[in-house]
Amino acid sequence: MAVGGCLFSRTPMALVRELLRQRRRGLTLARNLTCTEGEFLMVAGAVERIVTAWMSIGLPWGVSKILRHFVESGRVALEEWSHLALGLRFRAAAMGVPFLPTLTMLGSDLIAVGGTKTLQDPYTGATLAAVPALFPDVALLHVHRADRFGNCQIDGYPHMDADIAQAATTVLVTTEEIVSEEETRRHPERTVLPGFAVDALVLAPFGAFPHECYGLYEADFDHFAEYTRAIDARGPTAVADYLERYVYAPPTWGDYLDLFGGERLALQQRRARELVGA
Amino acid sequence: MAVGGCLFSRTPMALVRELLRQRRRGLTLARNLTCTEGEFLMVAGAVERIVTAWMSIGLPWGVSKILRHFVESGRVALEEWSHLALGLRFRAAAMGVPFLPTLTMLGSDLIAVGGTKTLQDPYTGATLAAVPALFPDVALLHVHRADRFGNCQIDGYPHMDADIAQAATTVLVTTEEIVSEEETRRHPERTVLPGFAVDALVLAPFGAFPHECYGLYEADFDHFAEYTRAIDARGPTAVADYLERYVYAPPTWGDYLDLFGGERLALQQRRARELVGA
Amino acid sequence: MTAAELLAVVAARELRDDTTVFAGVGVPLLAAALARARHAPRLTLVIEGGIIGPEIAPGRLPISTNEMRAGRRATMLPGITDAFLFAQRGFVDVGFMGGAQIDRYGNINTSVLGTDYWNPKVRLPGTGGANDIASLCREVIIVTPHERRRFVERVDFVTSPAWLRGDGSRRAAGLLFGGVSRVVTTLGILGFDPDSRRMRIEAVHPGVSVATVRAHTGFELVEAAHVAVTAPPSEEELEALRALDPERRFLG
Amino acid sequence: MTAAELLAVVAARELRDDTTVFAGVGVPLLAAALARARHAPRLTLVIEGGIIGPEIAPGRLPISTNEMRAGRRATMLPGITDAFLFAQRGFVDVGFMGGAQIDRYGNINTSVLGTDYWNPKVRLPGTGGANDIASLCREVIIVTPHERRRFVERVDFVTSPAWLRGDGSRRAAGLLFGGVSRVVTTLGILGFDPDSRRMRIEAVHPGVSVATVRAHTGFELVEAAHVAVTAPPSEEELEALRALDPERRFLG
Repeated sequence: MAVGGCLFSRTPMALVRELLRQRRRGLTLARNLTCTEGEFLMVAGAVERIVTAWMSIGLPWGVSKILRHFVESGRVALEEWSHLALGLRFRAAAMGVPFLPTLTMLGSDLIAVGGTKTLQDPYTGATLAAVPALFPDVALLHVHRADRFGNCQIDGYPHMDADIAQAATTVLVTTEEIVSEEETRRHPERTVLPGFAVDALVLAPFGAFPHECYGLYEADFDHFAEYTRAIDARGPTAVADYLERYVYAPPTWGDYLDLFGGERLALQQRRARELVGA
Repeated sequence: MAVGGCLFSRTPMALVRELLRQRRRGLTLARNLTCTEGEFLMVAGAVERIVTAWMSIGLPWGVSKILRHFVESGRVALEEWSHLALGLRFRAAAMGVPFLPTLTMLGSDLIAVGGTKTLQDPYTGATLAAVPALFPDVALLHVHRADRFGNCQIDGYPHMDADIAQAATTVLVTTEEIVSEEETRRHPERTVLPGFAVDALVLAPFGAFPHECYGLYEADFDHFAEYTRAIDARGPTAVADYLERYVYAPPTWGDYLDLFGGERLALQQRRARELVGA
Repeated sequence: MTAAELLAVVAARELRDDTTVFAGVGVPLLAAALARARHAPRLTLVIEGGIIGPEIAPGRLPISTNEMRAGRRATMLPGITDAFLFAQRGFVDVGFMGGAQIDRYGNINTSVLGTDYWNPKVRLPGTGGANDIASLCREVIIVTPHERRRFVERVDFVTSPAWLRGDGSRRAAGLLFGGVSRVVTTLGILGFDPDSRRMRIEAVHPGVSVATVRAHTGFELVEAAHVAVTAPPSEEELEALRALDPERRFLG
Repeated sequence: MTAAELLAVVAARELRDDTTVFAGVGVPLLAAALARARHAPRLTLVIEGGIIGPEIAPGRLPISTNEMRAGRRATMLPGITDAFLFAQRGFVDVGFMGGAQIDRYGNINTSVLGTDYWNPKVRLPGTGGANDIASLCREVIIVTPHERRRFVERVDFVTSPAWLRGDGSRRAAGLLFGGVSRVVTTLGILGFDPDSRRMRIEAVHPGVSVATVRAHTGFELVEAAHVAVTAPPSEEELEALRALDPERRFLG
């Protein structure tokens, strides 16, 4: 399972929440920079393996205690790739080829972690890393707008979502807004996922919250601070309590958002507008 | 030398004109779909080799008589690659790798024309074509707008210009408009060439004419018809006369545009606006 | 009714709704636009100029795959290389294209006539995206006038591979899927024998005999157990088609 | 003046105008923003979130490479993979980053403490883009607090390769260019002996002795023929720096 966005940006939180509510087990999570959603999946017992380049909420909160707890005890395997290498694994799959050549990871110990093979350029003989294509069974993505045919548009930085969508077998998308096909055709240059690559689409305003969505709402850093303070005090139990409160208890996404409250959401919207100068 | 745009779309005509005026010789032209500019370069004696997927002005005008004349007589070598393969050659170079794997061209006679090697996927053993990176010495490109740092924006279909710019050693760009850095920062998602990939920038309104520039002016099909009628009547001499009239005689780009006249330019602008619904 | 009209109408019927078609300009694109206008409104066009989902305007048929007419009202503009990579990834159901020379295994030549590539008797325009469409789409349908000089025993040069030598050589060359399934011509519809991959007469247009098809083909055709007769273009089909090309740029 | 302030000011001076720098968040990004505000106004920042040319707003320092604060007023947003590919193509002059553990050849570990990757004593956050920056930029400058536990004889795990074993092994591994040129620390500036590629003391900050640097380093340092003393941060430098981080999120 691949999760779109990156770290606390455009994380498909509504989809991750639903996945947790369905009490899935035995999953492998592939995400380049893994944030709170990775901790949720670990504590809920949903993931056995995380394929990533980095995992933490962000520098100010230091090394993830949840990561340390689960990986150092051997309960979750952390398969580490460089950021680019993992990006190229999605891109190889998106392009429909079994590998892509790259210079990155050469000479480092990372190359052995995922079993990356090297090869010789058939023209010059130069050594290259051949990163293997990663075809996720399912991709979870969150976008700014989409039409009823599944054509999706993203504002701001695109992260790797287009590659992930093309790479995955089944693609589930939540969107901040559903627009008419006319609107898609008015700005075709903004479309990053074509409808034929999308399997299911759900309207989910604030669908990444408390993570950010470019131009729409900033990540709720205060919420992260509160969350990490609880972990500092009580360890994984704090995350289990958090899941009870935010994931299992509220029956709908609307009920979930109510836990944050309209004022908080409006504040994060205002901050986002300020930052993008809109 | 790689020429951006594709066929009669966003061809850097002002730059091609200047190249012809400088009476360059012995060039290799790399362009995916080659149009009138390829005929100009052949008749002027500027190119020895054309690396392309297709050459003609367009279906209604049939096979290029100029192409046939120069290639069948052995005066110009036409190295043919599939459209995607040539695109991947630019992309490989843009990515900084010596080749990219692909399925395209496998099994066809095209694979031998350019000496493409095959290789085995190191994971599955599957056979792939390894298309070699193409690093042009010079790229000529035409864009919609750019700022003084060389950040370039293109509207509509991007063709392969971004890959070509990243692939080439020296990048020369003409632009319809020079905008402020503020304007670039207002729509960073439209930037396709970063300033650090661009070596020189020149303002050239209608810089692709009589070829098209998306949203700004449509290609002048009547002009093409007149041009091909002359070739039908007089062969390569007609192109030589054309070059005299449109390339060597008018000293400036403005003088060149005057040969078409403001009314014609305005008409093509109107047609473009109609087509993109602006 | 011109030959091109017949060809476009019959070819359009081959396309199914809710699929994706990589269409070349000319009659293939015209036929795809007709299918969209009639029975396949959710057919997604992919055009090699890096254009996805355009709506071709009546009277504004593109003459190239890289122009505003081809990009009109597109839903996405990913660029040329990425448009082809969608096909390589398996997202494109049908490749829909013409061809200068075609052989009994469906291989197409649009590069050179004559046996020496570097000293050709006739230099043709080249593959463009034809090789890629033929290599990468899940299925390929060729749309072409039926002329003896086009249907040759062996093409001078394999620009676009279909079944190669018919002996599993397509798969052996590394092409994982695809291949030409149909050849829609001005005389009928041809398929390929599933074992030998040799071209097979499957249907003839009204008033055309199997013998006529054979007479216009430069190699021996297999014949299906039952050769169907295509339904003639209806008034509605022709009307919709003519509305797309009122200047008769491609309809002759 | 805090240690982080000293580090940021000295690091900022290493950046030249009209160049491109791939900066990690924290002190490296702060130092790059300072350089831009002072002597290098045309310095182009590249941030691994797929962000090119942003202007970091005072008081709005990003804490991640993938957020609006990092993308503010960018000139281009090519996506993560493509941002790194600019480096692989050779467009990025300087990689500017921190590191948990560093060895005498400049190799960095941000993955695991302990000798068994799959059973680590301490699991660190991981490479993020550090390996890519170290592998692909034309030059790499490390910015780090100078602590004995960080400067180790041999890193437990080479997350980000510098000179590997100092014997040409970087080039032999296939890395065509780059390597760590400087390590800017809270005590001084270290380079690498051009032959042995061993870390070398090149400058100390005012009031710091070579002996102190050695005492805070877990391996033997080479010493440059002439060890310079860095100029102390000026009032102007500190003022500009403090204006960037008024909440002292990274300045301590």
